[in-house]
Amino acid sequence: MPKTRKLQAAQALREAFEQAMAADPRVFMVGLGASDPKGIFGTTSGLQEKFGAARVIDPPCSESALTGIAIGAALMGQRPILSHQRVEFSLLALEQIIDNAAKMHYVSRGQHRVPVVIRMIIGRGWGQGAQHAQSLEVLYSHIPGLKVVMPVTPADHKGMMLAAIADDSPVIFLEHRWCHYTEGEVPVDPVPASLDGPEKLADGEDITVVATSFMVLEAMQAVSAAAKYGVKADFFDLRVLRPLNLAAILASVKRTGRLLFIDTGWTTYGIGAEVVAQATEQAFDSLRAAPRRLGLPEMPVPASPVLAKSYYVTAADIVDTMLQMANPTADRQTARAELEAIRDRLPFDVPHPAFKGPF
Amino acid sequence: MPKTRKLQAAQALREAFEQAMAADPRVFMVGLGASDPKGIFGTTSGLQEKFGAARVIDPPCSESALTGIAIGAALMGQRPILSHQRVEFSLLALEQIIDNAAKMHYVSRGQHRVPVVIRMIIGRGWGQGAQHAQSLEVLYSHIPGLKVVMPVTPADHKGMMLAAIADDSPVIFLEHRWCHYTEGEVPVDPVPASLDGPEKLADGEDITVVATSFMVLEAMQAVSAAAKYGVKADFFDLRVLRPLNLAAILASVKRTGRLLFIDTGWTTYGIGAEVVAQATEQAFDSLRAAPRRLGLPEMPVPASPVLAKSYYVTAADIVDTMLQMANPTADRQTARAELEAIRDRLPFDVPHPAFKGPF
Amino acid sequence: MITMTNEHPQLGLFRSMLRIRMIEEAIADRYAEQEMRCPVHLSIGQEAAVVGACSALRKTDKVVTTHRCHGHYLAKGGDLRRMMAEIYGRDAGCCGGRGGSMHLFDDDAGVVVSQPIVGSSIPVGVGIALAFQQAQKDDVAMICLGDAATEEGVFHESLNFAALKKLPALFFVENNYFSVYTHLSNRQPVRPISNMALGHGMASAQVDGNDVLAVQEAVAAAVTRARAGEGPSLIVADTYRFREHCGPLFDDDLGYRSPEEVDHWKLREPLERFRQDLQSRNIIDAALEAKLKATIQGEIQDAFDFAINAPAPSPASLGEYVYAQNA
Amino acid sequence: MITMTNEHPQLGLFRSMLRIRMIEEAIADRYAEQEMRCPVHLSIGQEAAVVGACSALRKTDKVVTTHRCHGHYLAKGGDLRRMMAEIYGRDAGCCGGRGGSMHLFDDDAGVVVSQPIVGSSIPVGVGIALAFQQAQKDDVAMICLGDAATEEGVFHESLNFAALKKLPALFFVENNYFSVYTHLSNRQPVRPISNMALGHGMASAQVDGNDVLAVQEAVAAAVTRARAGEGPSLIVADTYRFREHCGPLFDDDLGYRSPEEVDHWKLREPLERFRQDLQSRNIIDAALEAKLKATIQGEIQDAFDFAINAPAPSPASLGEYVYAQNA
Ligand SMILES: Cc1ncc(C[n+]2csc(CCOP(=O)(O)OP(=O)(O)O)c2C)c(N)n1
Ligand SMILES: Cc1ncc(C[n+]2csc(CCOP(=O)(O)OP(=O)(O)O)c2C)c(N)n1
Ligand SMILES: [Mg+2]
Ligand SMILES: [Mg+2]
Repeated sequence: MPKTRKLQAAQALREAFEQAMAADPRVFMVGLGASDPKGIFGTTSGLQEKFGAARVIDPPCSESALTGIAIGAALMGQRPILSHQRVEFSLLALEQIIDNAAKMHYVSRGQHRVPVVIRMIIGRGWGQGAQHAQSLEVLYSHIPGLKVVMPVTPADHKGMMLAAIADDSPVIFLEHRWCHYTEGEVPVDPVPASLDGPEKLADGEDITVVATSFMVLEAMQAVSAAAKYGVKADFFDLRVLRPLNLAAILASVKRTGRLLFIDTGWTTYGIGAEVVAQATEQAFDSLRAAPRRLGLPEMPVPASPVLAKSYYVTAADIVDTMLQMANPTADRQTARAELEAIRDRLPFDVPHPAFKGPF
Repeated sequence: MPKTRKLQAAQALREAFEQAMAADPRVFMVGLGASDPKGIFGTTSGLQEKFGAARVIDPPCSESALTGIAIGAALMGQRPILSHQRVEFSLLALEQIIDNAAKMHYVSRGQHRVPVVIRMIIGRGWGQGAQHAQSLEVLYSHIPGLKVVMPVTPADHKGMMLAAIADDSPVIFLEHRWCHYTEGEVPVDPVPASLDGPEKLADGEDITVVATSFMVLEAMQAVSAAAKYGVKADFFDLRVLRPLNLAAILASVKRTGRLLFIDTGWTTYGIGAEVVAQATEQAFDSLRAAPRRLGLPEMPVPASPVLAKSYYVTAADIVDTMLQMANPTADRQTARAELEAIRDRLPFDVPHPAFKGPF
Repeated sequence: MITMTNEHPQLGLFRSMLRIRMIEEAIADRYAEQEMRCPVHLSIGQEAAVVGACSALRKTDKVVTTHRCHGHYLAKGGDLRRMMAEIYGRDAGCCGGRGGSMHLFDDDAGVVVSQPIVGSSIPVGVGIALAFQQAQKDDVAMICLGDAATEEGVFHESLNFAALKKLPALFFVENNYFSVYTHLSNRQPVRPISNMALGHGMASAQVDGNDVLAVQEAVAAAVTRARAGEGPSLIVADTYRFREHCGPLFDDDLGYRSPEEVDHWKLREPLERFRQDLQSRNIIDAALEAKLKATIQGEIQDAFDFAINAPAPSPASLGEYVYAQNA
Repeated sequence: MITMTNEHPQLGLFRSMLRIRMIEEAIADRYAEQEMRCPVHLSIGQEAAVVGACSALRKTDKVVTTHRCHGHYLAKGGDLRRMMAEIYGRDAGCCGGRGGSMHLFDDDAGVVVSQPIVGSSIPVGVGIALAFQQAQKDDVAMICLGDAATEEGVFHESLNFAALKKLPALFFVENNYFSVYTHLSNRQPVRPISNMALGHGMASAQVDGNDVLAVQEAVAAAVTRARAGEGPSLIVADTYRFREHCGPLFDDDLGYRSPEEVDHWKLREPLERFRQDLQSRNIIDAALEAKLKATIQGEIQDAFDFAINAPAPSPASLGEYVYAQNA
């Protein structure tokens, strides 16, 4: 067993950067706020002091050029890490990502490599509003040539970041801001995690539950709660959205006959659509009930907390759906109420008791 | 019956622009090449002569600003039509489209309207290569607040364009360059078509076939061919990708029990994923076989004709899959061969006998 | 801008600056109550630039702005009650609570859009100017932006288009030297920001952004040119923000800017500077200022009361306004 | 650039220009066979700019370019056989047939990327310059672009970053006055394009792009500064394309440019102009030119033969190279 200790995910990421930069002089970082006192939610604090302003670049506000610059440097053998404090800022660079990063290896018949990591922070809460709290993982997951990952646990934040930095393909690294606050055991050494597929978090035979990113944390509560109502879930963190490796999930669906997918982003044309479609195509004869999806409803997120509260899917919604699917006679009201009570210990728009705004 | 006559889709579009601009002084057009001798594949020829350079603007090469400019003008009550000769150019403007066009009505609680039409031409063929022949409809279809349409017939090119111009929401109008060459009856008068949902093109009870854009034309050949092998398809042109109205298709699947979807873009996280997922969720008990999807494989399109030829899905592939699903003992080899022979009358990378390159 | 009859017009400028200052200080004071549950980007320190620029406009002119929009909204005549209700997430807010503090729109006052993505509202403003030109109106569109937004490509695309078409647009840059915590010198080479206009054949001026009269004069000249069809201008007003980038506090303890720098700017604090100027010219005295403050204080109290007591939007309305009902 | 020992260095420039001209004319001549099944953007008319700029570089310097990349590829020393094989979609092409004529890469020659999305390769070139700086090499990155690319925001973002970091980058604009059929005057206000450098505090020059020696001199000066760590430059070379934007033909019959304008430029046709200059200085005569032509003709014949006879890529390889095999 590797030596571990408890860290928050944001700290785990910071450690991944520090270890990767110490180990490999080709690794450098470009990110608005990378060197500032808040250090991109604490994920880059102290790195510029340690590695200098040439390797931790706090750049102009020019997302498109910075992406192209990272790609150009990567073509020369460097290993840049680009950070966006909000996924929306990356939209300004989509042409570079889709046309250059994703395609140069293919178009050059393997002569070029683009070992770039692009961090995009997704999130919610505290009146961020329609342009500062989107998820948008589908925009990247649809594109061959990109790898797209969404870590959840602190160990994965570190391990998947190390793997992404070491990867010779461009990796889109989607971090949910609220996952930054999760705590867990993280290996001390720089051990890359696999980017090959999902991770199973619980074993069960009644239903297969799959979620991405922050919704894994909500689903985890629901999975525990459902067990008390006799519903045991095979529970997966999808982790890697592209290339999509559903082998373990399909095997699970073949056993359980039921699939519930929980998206962090919008449901329609979301990640769950592909997972449900593949499950249906490939495990049709094993399905005992219609698969279901939960995800964001068909609108931008409003700033007002009262409206936003009814916008997001919660553990209560998940347990409710799980019971509907696998134990329809269970007391869903009570199951919901228990999870709502837990949730209501904190305001719904706050990720952690320490959080006081303003962003 | 309205008076009609035969037009090519490109001419039908041109007529829509001319009639809309003549009828409403608020309508204006911004597009690279709008006034040039080729007139955006003939769709804008002569319009600048007729309406002047202030209403048919052939602008600088600045996709992001032009999109914002169209949005700003729309907020003031104008009705701009923006054209991109390749969908890829719109990627430079994605931030404007997703954050401003799609959200202003919502964020302003309905005070603002953004009646913008953004044409994006998708296509294939003649060595266009990885950055000039993508489809990318999912990137837009995932976003609440946008309407996303893909016309196929000449009548729809005209009617849906008129409806898009008249619509008070932003409409992404995805034209397949190869559909521009289709010929068909088009009403003389400016009659808007509905943007409410799919159109049924054939009735059958054995299988529901749904396709988008140019793949409707391939599927149409396959649907006819399959009938000769005893497979009658209920056949739909999806037309409107967002808001997605699957009522008619779900009703069909409930009757046929079989669903085949053909995507114009990449399969994975494609339009078909959502349609298959919804069909499974909502018509589960009626499904007699696993739904299936066809679409582009998991890579950029290579320029070399030899490689590109194996890249695209054809009518032959579609009939083959239809027969596999609905009449597995039929002679699929012969069915394929017949359609391949028809296709091979023209080089595969040429949309029309008149086409001689270079783009 | 609100001006009373028979009063010295510069008093109106002072009142507008003072009012913005007092409103934002009230927001800062009450932010810790955790009832304004959205980010707030205060313009405290930048009031001379804000008021100087907006005071050169008329009501039918339009403004687009950014995350730091409170000042422009107020200076252009936006409704204070609806602003506070928006920040409190209420149905009576100027965006029905959908927007929060970074989305302050007031169509009547001509505040069309504020948008928190840096640079994003710039071309929207150019589009408004294009619509004015198409309608042959002599209104102008003022595009408010920060220094960091000049690093976004869309800024240049917008300048080029506006210059090419001689649009009635005004690019008004409040250069407060910072993009969040990152100083201008880490983001741009050394040369006047207004030089960017040369690349696009555009008129430009760089002014002391803490001198409300200087700003007003420069903007008024540009507005006159724009109305006359002589095309757009770029105006850069150098100024300073005193509080943290986002939020109610002072954060100079974080060490991202030197005490000397902060002191330098405190000496040039725009409200005090204008007060002294007006006092020396006998346009204002302590009694008059006290009266102004009392009136504004009453207005602020009223607006907070209104906002706090206003009903929240109904959760049932969550799904409305995604698509426009076609007329 | 290929130079023979003992020959006058300007003869090498002439040979390079002549070679590009002859190769592109051969492509134009054979395009109608419909065997080169991809778009082609010929640089016929722009050879002085292309060769002047590339001749100021050394082998370890890098170039990025655009859809109109044949000239840069050849002038920088790219392999002709592999270029023709690429245009014919063959496995032996410089991109294995995956790219076509708009993707001509030759790592050995330092042609890193060509990209058909206008402006898209500009920041990639800046990233190459950043890598040089990080590795403390004194190589430079030359970024070739057209006049329309200066309208894309990313051009300005790239200039700002390069100027800020004093990168060894060179922005080389071939201003042929057209973006497809749209004249510069419909796209940009009247002022020298090189003015854009002023906005970013960058050195710049505007040169006669049909004078190969003038271009070479301007670029060489910029290269010297860049190698010395003195930062990037913008160089604008005014020139003209004689054939259609894309494809093998002349299209002046379409009326998008006046016969007078075309005649004006014909008088300044760069190859003929340089020929006369070299003749007047006795560096070339008809016999020597005939010899050059014969050699180039042989090379062209060989490259076409090679390409036409080269095997197509195997359809089975379609799915390769989507992801890199990690080292
Ligand atoms: C495209 C984009 N990139 C980054 C950000 C994060 N961000 C929010 S405000 C800000 C600073 C903007 O500085 P400036 O334009 O000078 O305005 P100021 O805040 O100083 O008023 C940044 C970088 C953003 N909102 N949008
Ligand atoms: C972003 C983008 N917009 C539009 C186009 C279509 N297009 C292809 S080449 C071209 C003209 C480019 O002109 P310029 O940069 O001057 O280069 P030139 O063709 O004159 O060499 C255009 C507009 C494109 N490829 N990319
Ligand atoms: Mg600033
Ligand atoms: Mg040009």
